[in-house]
Amino acid sequence: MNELWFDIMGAIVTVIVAFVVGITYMGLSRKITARVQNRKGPPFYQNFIDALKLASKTSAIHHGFMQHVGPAFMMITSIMSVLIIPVLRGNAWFVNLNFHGDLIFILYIMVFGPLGMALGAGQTGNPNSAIGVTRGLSQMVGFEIPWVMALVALMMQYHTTSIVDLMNVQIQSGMWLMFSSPFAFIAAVMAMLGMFRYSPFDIVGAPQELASGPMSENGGKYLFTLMSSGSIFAFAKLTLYVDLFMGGAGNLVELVIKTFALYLIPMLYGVTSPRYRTEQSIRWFWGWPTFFGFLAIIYAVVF
Amino acid sequence: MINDKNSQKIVDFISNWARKHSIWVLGYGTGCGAIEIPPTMTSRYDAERLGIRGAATPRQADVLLITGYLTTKTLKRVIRVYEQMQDPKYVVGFGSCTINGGMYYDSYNTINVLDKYLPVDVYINGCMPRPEAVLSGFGKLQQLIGEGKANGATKYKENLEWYRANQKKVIPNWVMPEYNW
Amino acid sequence: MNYIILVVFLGGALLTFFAGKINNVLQDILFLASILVPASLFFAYVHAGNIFNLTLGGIHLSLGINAMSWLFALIVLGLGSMAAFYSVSFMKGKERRGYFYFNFILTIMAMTGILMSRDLVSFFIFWEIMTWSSYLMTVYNGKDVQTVGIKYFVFSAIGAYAMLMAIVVIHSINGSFMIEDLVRSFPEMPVNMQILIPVLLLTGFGVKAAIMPLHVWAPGAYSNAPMAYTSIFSGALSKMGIYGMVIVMVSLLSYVPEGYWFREVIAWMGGITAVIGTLWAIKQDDAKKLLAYSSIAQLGYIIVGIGIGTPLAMMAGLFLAVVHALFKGTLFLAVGAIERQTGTSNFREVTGLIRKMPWTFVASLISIISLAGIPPMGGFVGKWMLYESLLTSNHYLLVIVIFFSSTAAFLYCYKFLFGFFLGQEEKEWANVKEAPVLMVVPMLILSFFSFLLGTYPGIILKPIDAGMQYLGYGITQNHLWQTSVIFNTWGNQVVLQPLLYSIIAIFLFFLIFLTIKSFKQTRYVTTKDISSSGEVPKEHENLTFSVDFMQPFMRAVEPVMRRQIDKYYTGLANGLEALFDFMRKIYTGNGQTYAIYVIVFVVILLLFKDILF
Amino acid sequence: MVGTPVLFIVIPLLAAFLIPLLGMLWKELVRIVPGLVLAYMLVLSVNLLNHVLIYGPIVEVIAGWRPPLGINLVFSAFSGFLVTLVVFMGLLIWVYSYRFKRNVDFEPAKKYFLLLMMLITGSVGIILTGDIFNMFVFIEITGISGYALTAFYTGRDSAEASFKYLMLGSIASTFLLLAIMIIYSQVGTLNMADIASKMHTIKPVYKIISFIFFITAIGIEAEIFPLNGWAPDAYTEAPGPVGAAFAGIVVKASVYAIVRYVYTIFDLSGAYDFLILIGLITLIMAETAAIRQERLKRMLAYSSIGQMGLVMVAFGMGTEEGVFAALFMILNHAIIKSLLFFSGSYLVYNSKHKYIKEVNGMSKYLPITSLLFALGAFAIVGLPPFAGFWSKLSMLTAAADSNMLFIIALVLIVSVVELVYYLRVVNRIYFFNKEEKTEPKKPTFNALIVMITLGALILVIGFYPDAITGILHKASADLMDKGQYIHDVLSLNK
Repeated sequence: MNELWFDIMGAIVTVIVAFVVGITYMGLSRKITARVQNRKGPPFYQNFIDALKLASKTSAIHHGFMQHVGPAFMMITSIMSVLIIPVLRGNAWFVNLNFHGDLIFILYIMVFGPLGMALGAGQTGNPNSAIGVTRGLSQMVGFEIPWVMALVALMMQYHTTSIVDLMNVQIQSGMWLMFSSPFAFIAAVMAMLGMFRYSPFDIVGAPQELASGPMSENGGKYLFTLMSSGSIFAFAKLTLYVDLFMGGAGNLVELVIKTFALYLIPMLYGVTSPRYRTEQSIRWFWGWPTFFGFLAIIYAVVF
Repeated sequence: MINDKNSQKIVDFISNWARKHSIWVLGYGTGCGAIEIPPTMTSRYDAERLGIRGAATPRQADVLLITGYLTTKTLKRVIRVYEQMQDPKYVVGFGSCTINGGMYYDSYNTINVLDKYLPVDVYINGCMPRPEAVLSGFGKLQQLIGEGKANGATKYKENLEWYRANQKKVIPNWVMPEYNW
Repeated sequence: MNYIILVVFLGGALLTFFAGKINNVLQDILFLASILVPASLFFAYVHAGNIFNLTLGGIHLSLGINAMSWLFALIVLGLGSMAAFYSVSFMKGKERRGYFYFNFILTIMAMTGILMSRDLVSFFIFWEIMTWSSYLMTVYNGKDVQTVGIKYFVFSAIGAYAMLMAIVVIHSINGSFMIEDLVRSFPEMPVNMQILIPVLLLTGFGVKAAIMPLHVWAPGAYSNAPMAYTSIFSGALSKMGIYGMVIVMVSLLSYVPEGYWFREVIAWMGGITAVIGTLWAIKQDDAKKLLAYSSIAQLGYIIVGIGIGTPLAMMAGLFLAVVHALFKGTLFLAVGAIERQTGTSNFREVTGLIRKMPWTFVASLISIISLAGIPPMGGFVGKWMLYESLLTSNHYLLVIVIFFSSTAAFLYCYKFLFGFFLGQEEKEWANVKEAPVLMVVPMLILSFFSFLLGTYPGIILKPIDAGMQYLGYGITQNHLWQTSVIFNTWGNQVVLQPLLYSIIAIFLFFLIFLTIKSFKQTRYVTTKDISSSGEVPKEHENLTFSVDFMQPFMRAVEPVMRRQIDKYYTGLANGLEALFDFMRKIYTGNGQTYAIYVIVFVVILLLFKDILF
Repeated sequence: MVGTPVLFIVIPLLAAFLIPLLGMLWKELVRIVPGLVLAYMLVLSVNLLNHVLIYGPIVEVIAGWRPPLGINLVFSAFSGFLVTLVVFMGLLIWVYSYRFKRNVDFEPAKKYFLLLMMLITGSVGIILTGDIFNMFVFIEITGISGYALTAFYTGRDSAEASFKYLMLGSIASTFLLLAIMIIYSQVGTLNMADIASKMHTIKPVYKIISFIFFITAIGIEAEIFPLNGWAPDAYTEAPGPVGAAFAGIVVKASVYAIVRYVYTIFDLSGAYDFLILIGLITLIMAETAAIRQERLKRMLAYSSIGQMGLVMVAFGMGTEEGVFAALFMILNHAIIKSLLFFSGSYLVYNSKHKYIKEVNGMSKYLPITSLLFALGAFAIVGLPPFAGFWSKLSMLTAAADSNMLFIIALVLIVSVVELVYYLRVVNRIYFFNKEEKTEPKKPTFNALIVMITLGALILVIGFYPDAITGILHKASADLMDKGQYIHDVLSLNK
């Protein structure tokens, strides 16, 4: 029984860390964007305040059960991925479900929440939500291709689908996978641009076009849950990249540095780009990123 | 524990602090005043540093910013938007037109006094108000929120019949969902 | 016992048909009895040992069951019984009930017969009975019979005749129709026969399994048949093609060197089928067509698994076959329920049924999640095993193809749920009621099983393992599965039970959080009360986004969609008809011409007499 | 022994001549007598067949002239089976057409039954005779009654069709006579067995030329492409039962003649391959022509021709299996195609042009007829568990055993074409709405009985093929055994 409590406590700690780090990154991204635009920008903890404000909203409306549970679905994805993805190497508090699922499981659990959330968005009856969802799903088909190609290349090369094993490979060989499988890393990073939905791939939310798309009918506690889930999810994805390509992290500081370095890529790319149309975005992902994905697979086969 | 008065106070304090520093504005750009919003938000005045940012839909917004005159036609939409916003919510009247009709005071189809139809928390004077004035208005609003005095929404709920009567006076064909709290 | 089951089916079919002349309730009862009685007899008394032999027309026929066919019989009879319950309610007050019931029972009988057949002739007989009974169901509505119906039958006939050719060729080599003899003698056959026979057989099975160039019949046939039937059409009947393919791929081809190329080609065809099916499914506006194309795609995955043929891949293919029967069966039943309650199955017309038909929604939701392969549903386990088997057997590109297809599948999954259940609630559908209990319960039972298999795949992996042992995979594949854990051959694992518990725990936690947080101020508003620029949508205004739903994606893949294999077939058919029309003109109707033909005939014979005789 | 084969010729011929006379006594006798005669013949043939299957063939000598000088009739397992089939079909046709033209006056009925009896006499004669000139006579009898029956409705179109038939029939007679002349000039005998035993003495050139003439002549009757120009017209214009008679009786007899020539009389090795070639061409041409027909009976006619082509292919394999399959197909074709003609002619009974589109929606008015037509359509394309499947299976098995993979493929591809046009009609019957104003005609009681009998036969053979495979095996063994035939016939000399 003690073990179970320990597991639960560990999970809670992991989630809290993920939430804090993730939401800070989002605030930092606002700050950095502002600096790029020659503004002072909000404080880096601005997103905390926003989340707190949303949580302290006293009223909320929903259009039906699916919208009500949509954020809960979203949370499943975020928390499950952060629990399965190894956050820190060899730290008992952060083991959680690391050995219960593998990369394929991660790929699919990552879709669970967005799909549930999309159902919630669909139930609102707001056309903007549905349009946003279709854009999001279409774009997902776009960026998953290079992303999976990169993963397949890694899995083929090291004969494992377990993230822990891939991490250990890097420790043993002393070389990060981003150097030993460079093409996979390039493809994966390009796919990451879509995954984080910054410009030019922010076609889902697209506040000026779609009134924030799927979230347009969510306010108050629903938006709060979605926002927290988004930050946890962002952290989970970054950690996954760090685990796969940068040899994981031994302590939190290392993790934060590595993840933030990765996080800068989509953010800075986004700050300087206008928005794509959906099909342009899809085709972009099926262009160079997929080419690099092919290279990665060929590389994996040859070496 | 929640019902405990002291803890309630603490919760209120924190909430109000958060509300104060995170103001999501739904700009209802009905009139010429909307032209002053972009300079307010962009690098010259940068309202975001105060936690003020635009919201995409009324569901997510905290503040309804009415920029300029309201015709009887747009009033209906504004009411609709206001009622769709989630509590707590505030209205900022922007420019002279919302105070007394401004230069359109004698037009047959504009609203002279916005407060008769929606509970305005803060007025920003001017025709147009410059971004400095806008920021100062928001500063006032933040102050009110922090003190817990920006209670326009409560007022609206309490005096709903009066507001409704006024609204229905100017809006001839009233087909709108009921506002039930 | 083997033949008694078939006789009971057949007798039941005839009785049911004629009982309609007496009393409708009696007919319903007889219908249910003639599905359920043989089904329960089957599971109670039929074991791998008992064999029934018969000599008919000088041909030795033999009926019996083995571990592999037992697995498929589970699909057929299980799904068949559920669909039968559903049908009773579904057919209430419809025309041609006797016709429907008769063909329904006959199809189930034929499928059971196929699974029992130990020789090729009875296999073929039951195969053809299955074909024409399903054809009769395809034209049940009387819609597009000359196009869709004929197309289905022509493709089925091409497949069946290819199979028949293989059968007679096998007989000419072996002197026996027994499948065992074929399996035994296949490795010793000459090489051209080792290629010809599998090609012909796979053509036959490929038609039913809707493999890529032979799939064009499926959308029309699936969508034209009554939905209560389509659920077994797509769920069970197409699995007969899979069953045949399993036998060919494993029992025949794994023992000869050419098998490698067959496996690769079949796997790739499966992959392409999956992609094409998915892309076309996304484009459809009619739920039936969407599910039909989706079936093609899903069968593509199964074919990939069978084509690869490693233990894990085979297990994945068979598991997917079972799960596909569960979820696609449910989805077709759900569409049937919706069509019955609203009168249409078009996404553009029906919206916002979630509050009207909640249980149908729940069943559809679970099945769609399973279809999309998202944990914790059964579909995930199948997909996981498929990916792992592709990875561990070095199919680098195929795994990408499959992944593309399965990611794009989310698009139509969402479209299905959104189109029917979500979106604005319309006044037009305000009076729609939930489907009758007899229709809802089978759907819920089936979707419960897709859920159960997501966490305890061992339930069905056990018979699959037994079937694979029978097919010659040797020892049990215990290193690949446990009741609730699945492994790949590299030793990586997914432990499903704690994952499910975590998912449930997180879900419940946030559900409670969302519910109790500011509970009193949370309220439900109608879908008319949306933030659309301050506008209040009128009653008749439907703001639901349903036209050109996936247009951006369609634009992105437009170059692929421009080529339709169906068009080539239509062109071929038209060309042939024109040719035939030309040839028909040889009979001019003029006596003199005919006389000249006679003279020419004689002259030609006289000229070429040395060559001819 | 209950009777002798000669009765098969004598009785119907006598009945045919007596019909007008009996009609003077009592008009109803015209209708009754043929039935009685046919029933008797059926009993007789079944008995004889039973006897033959056990004790070996019966060779009947006519007028005391022993072979090879005189005419003899051979009732072996092979010919006996065909005779039984022909008589059975004749009986069914009689039952079907018992009330034929009842409402009109008695003259047409008299003619009809007279000609029908002649037709049956001729066909039975072709099958039984052991003499090639005698066969020529019977072919002429069959032909002449056939021409007359084609022109039965005395309309413009029937006259034209009949004329075509007559013209080609005359050419056939000419060639047949020429062939007989050649043979006679070479071996100096007309007896088949005798010719067969002396065939090796003939110079190949004469042999081949006479064979070509034979094939041409009988091919016209047996509807071989391109000699079958008359057939579609005749089938279309003749009354419904006559179409069935052509398909079920005349063609069978003619195919018998060809087979007898190829298997027994001539010893040309190329003849078998020639049968396959000509059969395939006929099959393909007929089936492809059938798919584009607009009239129901014409479509059935082409289909019938195609089936005969298939039978020819099976015979051409020259193996016992092939013969077995061919006989099985002959049997199935007789049953099924008659059913199709019978039910089909009711489906378009009152329409003027008998267009296929006029069967639209008939299932609501004529449920049983439609069902039987559908059954027939399913059976003839060879769908199990109906009769046609077993014959198709045995044919393909035989072909595979002879290593004719290309032929199997071709036959199966053509089967798909066949499937298409039959299904199109069935779909029209069941799933289209009736457009034309024509009043559907309810089938008479007799017609229903016949159709249901045929339908039941289809099912019986389909579910229990062993009912007839025994006979078929013996019949095919009989045909293959050429030496035995010669011996049986010629041994009467000693």
